[in-house]
Amino acid sequence: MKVSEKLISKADFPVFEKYKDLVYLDNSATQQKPRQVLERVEKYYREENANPLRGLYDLSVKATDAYENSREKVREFIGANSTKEIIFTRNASESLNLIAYSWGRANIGSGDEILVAISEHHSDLLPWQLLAKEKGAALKYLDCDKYGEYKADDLKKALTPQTKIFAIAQISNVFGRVNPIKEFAGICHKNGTLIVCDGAQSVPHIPVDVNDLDVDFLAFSGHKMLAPMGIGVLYGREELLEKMPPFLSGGEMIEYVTRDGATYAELPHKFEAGTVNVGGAVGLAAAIDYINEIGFEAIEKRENELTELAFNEMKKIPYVNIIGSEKAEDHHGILTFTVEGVHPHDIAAIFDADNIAIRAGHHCAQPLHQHLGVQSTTRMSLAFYNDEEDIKRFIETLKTIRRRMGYDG
Amino acid sequence: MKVSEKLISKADFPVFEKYKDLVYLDNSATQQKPRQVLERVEKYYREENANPLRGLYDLSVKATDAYENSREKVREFIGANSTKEIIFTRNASESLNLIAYSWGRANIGSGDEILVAISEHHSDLLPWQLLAKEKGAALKYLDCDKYGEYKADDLKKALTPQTKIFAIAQISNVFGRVNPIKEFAGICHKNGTLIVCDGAQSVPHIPVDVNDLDVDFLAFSGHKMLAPMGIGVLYGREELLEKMPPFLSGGEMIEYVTRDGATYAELPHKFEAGTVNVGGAVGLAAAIDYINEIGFEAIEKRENELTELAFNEMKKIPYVNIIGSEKAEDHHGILTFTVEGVHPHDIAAIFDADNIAIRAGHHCAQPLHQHLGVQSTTRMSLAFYNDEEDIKRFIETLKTIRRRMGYDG
Amino acid sequence: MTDNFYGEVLADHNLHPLHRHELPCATHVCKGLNPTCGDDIELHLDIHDGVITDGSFTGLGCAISQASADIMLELIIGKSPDEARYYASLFHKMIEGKISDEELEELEEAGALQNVSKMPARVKCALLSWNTMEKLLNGGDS
Amino acid sequence: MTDNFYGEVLADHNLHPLHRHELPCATHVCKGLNPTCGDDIELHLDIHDGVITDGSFTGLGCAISQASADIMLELIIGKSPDEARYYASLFHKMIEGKISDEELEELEEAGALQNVSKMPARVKCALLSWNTMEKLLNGGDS
Ligand SMILES: Cc1ncc(COP(=O)(O)O)c(C=O)c1O
Ligand SMILES: Cc1ncc(COP(=O)(O)O)c(C=O)c1O
Repeated sequence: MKVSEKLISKADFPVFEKYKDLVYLDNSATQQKPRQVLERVEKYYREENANPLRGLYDLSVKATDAYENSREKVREFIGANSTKEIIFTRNASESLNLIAYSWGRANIGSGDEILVAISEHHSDLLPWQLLAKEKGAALKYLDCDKYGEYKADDLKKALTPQTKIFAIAQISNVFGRVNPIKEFAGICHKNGTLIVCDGAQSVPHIPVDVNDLDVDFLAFSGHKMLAPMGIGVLYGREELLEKMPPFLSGGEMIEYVTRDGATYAELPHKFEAGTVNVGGAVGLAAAIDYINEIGFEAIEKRENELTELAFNEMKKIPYVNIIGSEKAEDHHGILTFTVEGVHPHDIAAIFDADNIAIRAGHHCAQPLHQHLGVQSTTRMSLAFYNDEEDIKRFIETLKTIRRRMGYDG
Repeated sequence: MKVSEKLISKADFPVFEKYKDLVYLDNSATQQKPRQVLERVEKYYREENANPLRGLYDLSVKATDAYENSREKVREFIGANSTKEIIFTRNASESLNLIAYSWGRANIGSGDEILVAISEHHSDLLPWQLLAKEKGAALKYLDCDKYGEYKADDLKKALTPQTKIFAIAQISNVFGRVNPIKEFAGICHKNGTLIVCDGAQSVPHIPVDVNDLDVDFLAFSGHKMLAPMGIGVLYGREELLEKMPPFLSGGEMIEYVTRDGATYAELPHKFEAGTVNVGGAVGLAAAIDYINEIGFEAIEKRENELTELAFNEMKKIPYVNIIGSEKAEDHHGILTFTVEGVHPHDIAAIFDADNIAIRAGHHCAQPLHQHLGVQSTTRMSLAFYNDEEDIKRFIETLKTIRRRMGYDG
Repeated sequence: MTDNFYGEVLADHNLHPLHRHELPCATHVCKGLNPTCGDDIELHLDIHDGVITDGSFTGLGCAISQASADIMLELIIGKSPDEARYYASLFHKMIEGKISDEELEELEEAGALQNVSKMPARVKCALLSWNTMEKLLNGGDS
Repeated sequence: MTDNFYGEVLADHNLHPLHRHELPCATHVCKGLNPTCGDDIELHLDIHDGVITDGSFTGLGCAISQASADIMLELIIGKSPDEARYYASLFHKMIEGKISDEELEELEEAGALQNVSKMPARVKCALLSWNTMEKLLNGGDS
């Protein structure tokens, strides 16, 4: 096994230099950026910036290389067969919308069924809800138990001959649990059903190989994995993408346009309308380099250790209730919880007063909250650049919450 | 009249420090970035980065402020009435697609007509072509003359009671000519027709006021006006946006989601699905600050002087043919041309050999090229940070083209 | 008790609200929703002959929204709809940081929410009940 | 004349192409398009008894694509389709910068396009006619 070339270092992240006292535990919402990523993006704008793909001069060739090399880096990172399968989008949400608009409007009709896991983020739910409404298809949900677990048997029962597609996150942003995507993909494919994997929370944290998982589509966001905002990825199997109609149209995605019609460019360009975001793609590639240098082995080890530490300490506090699995190892850095008698907003406000950033609300998963019978929750989510001190500070504040809200003891 | 606070300075642009010999004349494709913009974006990631809009902690409030202040800056820049009318997108292409998908699919039916100016960029043409095909509507073109001029009378004749919308750029990226948008908007509105203005080439170069122009929609891209890639703007009149269904769906654009349906957030959030690009928005705001500090008066003066200089010198070369108007002042920094007997690719290659970046091809305006009867052209496009020396170098090389292709003399 | 995060007044109204209960025969009911957090409130008012004779709230919310609702009801019960609207306008002024000292005094205990003007993320929580009341008085819901 | 941007050979084939004309009765015709620039080519080949007996091209393109087409025809007229395919494979190798000196010699004048391997933006121009020929030989178009 490859030994990491680079040690984990908080000092790489300028935000913690600026705010020495900050404990950032909202990593599932967005991650902080290491200077290596910021510097690479800046270098792009200083030395390689031009409109790529069509330019016949040196700077534009540099921009094209920067862009296409980033695509190749993403391809390798998720084990896709070809760069034709890697579409750059704005974020995971746009990736998922692209599938629903392009594949969905061409393949879903009245009487068809779309199956969505109940824990899906709104971004992997609303596009399907809108599609189902528009086409007169049925939107069905696969429910999980209170530990956040989905059972293969339930999936088999939920699939019907009409089920065209199943959408599920590899890691839910509320539970932190890894869903058995590979097994589910097998079940879906046996039924002739496609599987969309929302990798927004998994790709940044565990090694993901689209061929091994055997998913048809995978969506994720750069900003949740050290990269700048405004860049995301859609992976799709080549045969599928090939047959899909274009989604956004405009410059750069055509072969030939006349007054009456157009022929579209080859993959992946067919799905990238308008001037592409080279700066974002380059930033994502630099983020992947950074992750690779540390290595997922070290990243997972650190994230699991910190999760376990936090989980065990939280378990000791009687009025704290952790949502989802009762085992630390099922949480992958995401610990969503409630505190008896205290509203999540107040919890977040008290944490903020102690300079600890966590999130409160429904985490863009309202149907899941309804399913679990809670109105809103508080979530701490960590990244490899967090440390034990962060967790200690988190636990210390957590212990004071009820007292500071006016409860005795 | 306000005196500019800042002088024009090429030294603000790091790319010219890196490549001292570079003459960059592909500004219509994308502009170079001043260090002020790069520094502002970097500062955001160092000091304000978080997922905005829903965070209950200090850093997220900073990110929200950074984002919404940028929106306010854009509002002021184009004279919109309310920040509700400013939707952040990825680029002008996405803005135009948003209109065609959301407004178009709700308002265009079979038998309706969509009118598009023949000089439109593919990004303001293909979305309408696809919409027309899908809905069984008719796509009609408004033709210009060989000087790139559109006549009010032609527009009046082209409009029918079925014409629902008219799409035209304020400045064509081939001609550089300013179209009389205000007059055309009046004619359209009298006919009950909406007008979409593609501002990709105008907003960076001339003052644009949406209320004065009286347009219904305006689209433009940040990267063509000093800002980073990956951020664009759609302006829409509030009453129109209010009635339009959502386009992309997902996190951040909802009020409430259940298993069966959703209510959508207020404007402008209704149209911004998923994690927004704060870094991009902040960069666009910094670009607007930079432009405002120099002032459009100084920018226009410089760009017009350089255009005139280039135009007059080009006119002296017998085998050079300028596309569009025969008056320099109609070109606004865009000079598209052909050289007799030399293919535009070869022209661009020779310019590149002399370290001058210009563009060759159809400039994403193939139907216009068909209309003009040319297969492809060469374009030089300037920005205020260009200087006389750049123009001289351009002209010098232009004079050598035919000789270097093997022609005598 | 000096340790109270939001101060005595708010903690008290949150933990021991006077007006948090059903009001089955209320003449007016209106729902409010804070989409940022999913908090909701149901406001019940009994209005007879131009006077708000009784009122209550139900629903879930954070300490700020709950205390704000309770304090609001304390202030407007016994007043006319126009007076209630006037208090709402003062409350808005306070949250925007534009209130005078005299006006602040008129708001009585609601003044305890003044600090919210420094917590932009919580402004919506504090305003939820007030906005719902205005909606109700302007004929919203039933 | 030493000033020629692309060198003597290419300038010559571009300005004075031998095979740029119609070939009305060609047995095979195939169109190629370079979408990056909108250049197109129409390749005409006369193939009889396993030999390319004549050929020509029409269409618009830059010096590189025009010269490449002209040189290609020069090379393959009189050869069999298989030999033509072999030259195409050599040409690809050259553009990818993987050709040996002996192989380069086989390409004769086409070797003048070797520098294109250093101009990524122009690779498609150089390949247009070769790709179109392969498409034709594999049964593309008519
Ligand atoms: C007139 C015009 N409209 C639209 C566009 C599309 O802009 P973007 O590629 O940034 O989406 C461009 C630039 O390429 C343009 O010149
Ligand atoms: C599981 C999951 N899916 C999708 C998304 C949407 O990502 P984005 O907002 O970057 O589009 C998120 C994050 O917000 C998420 O956690």
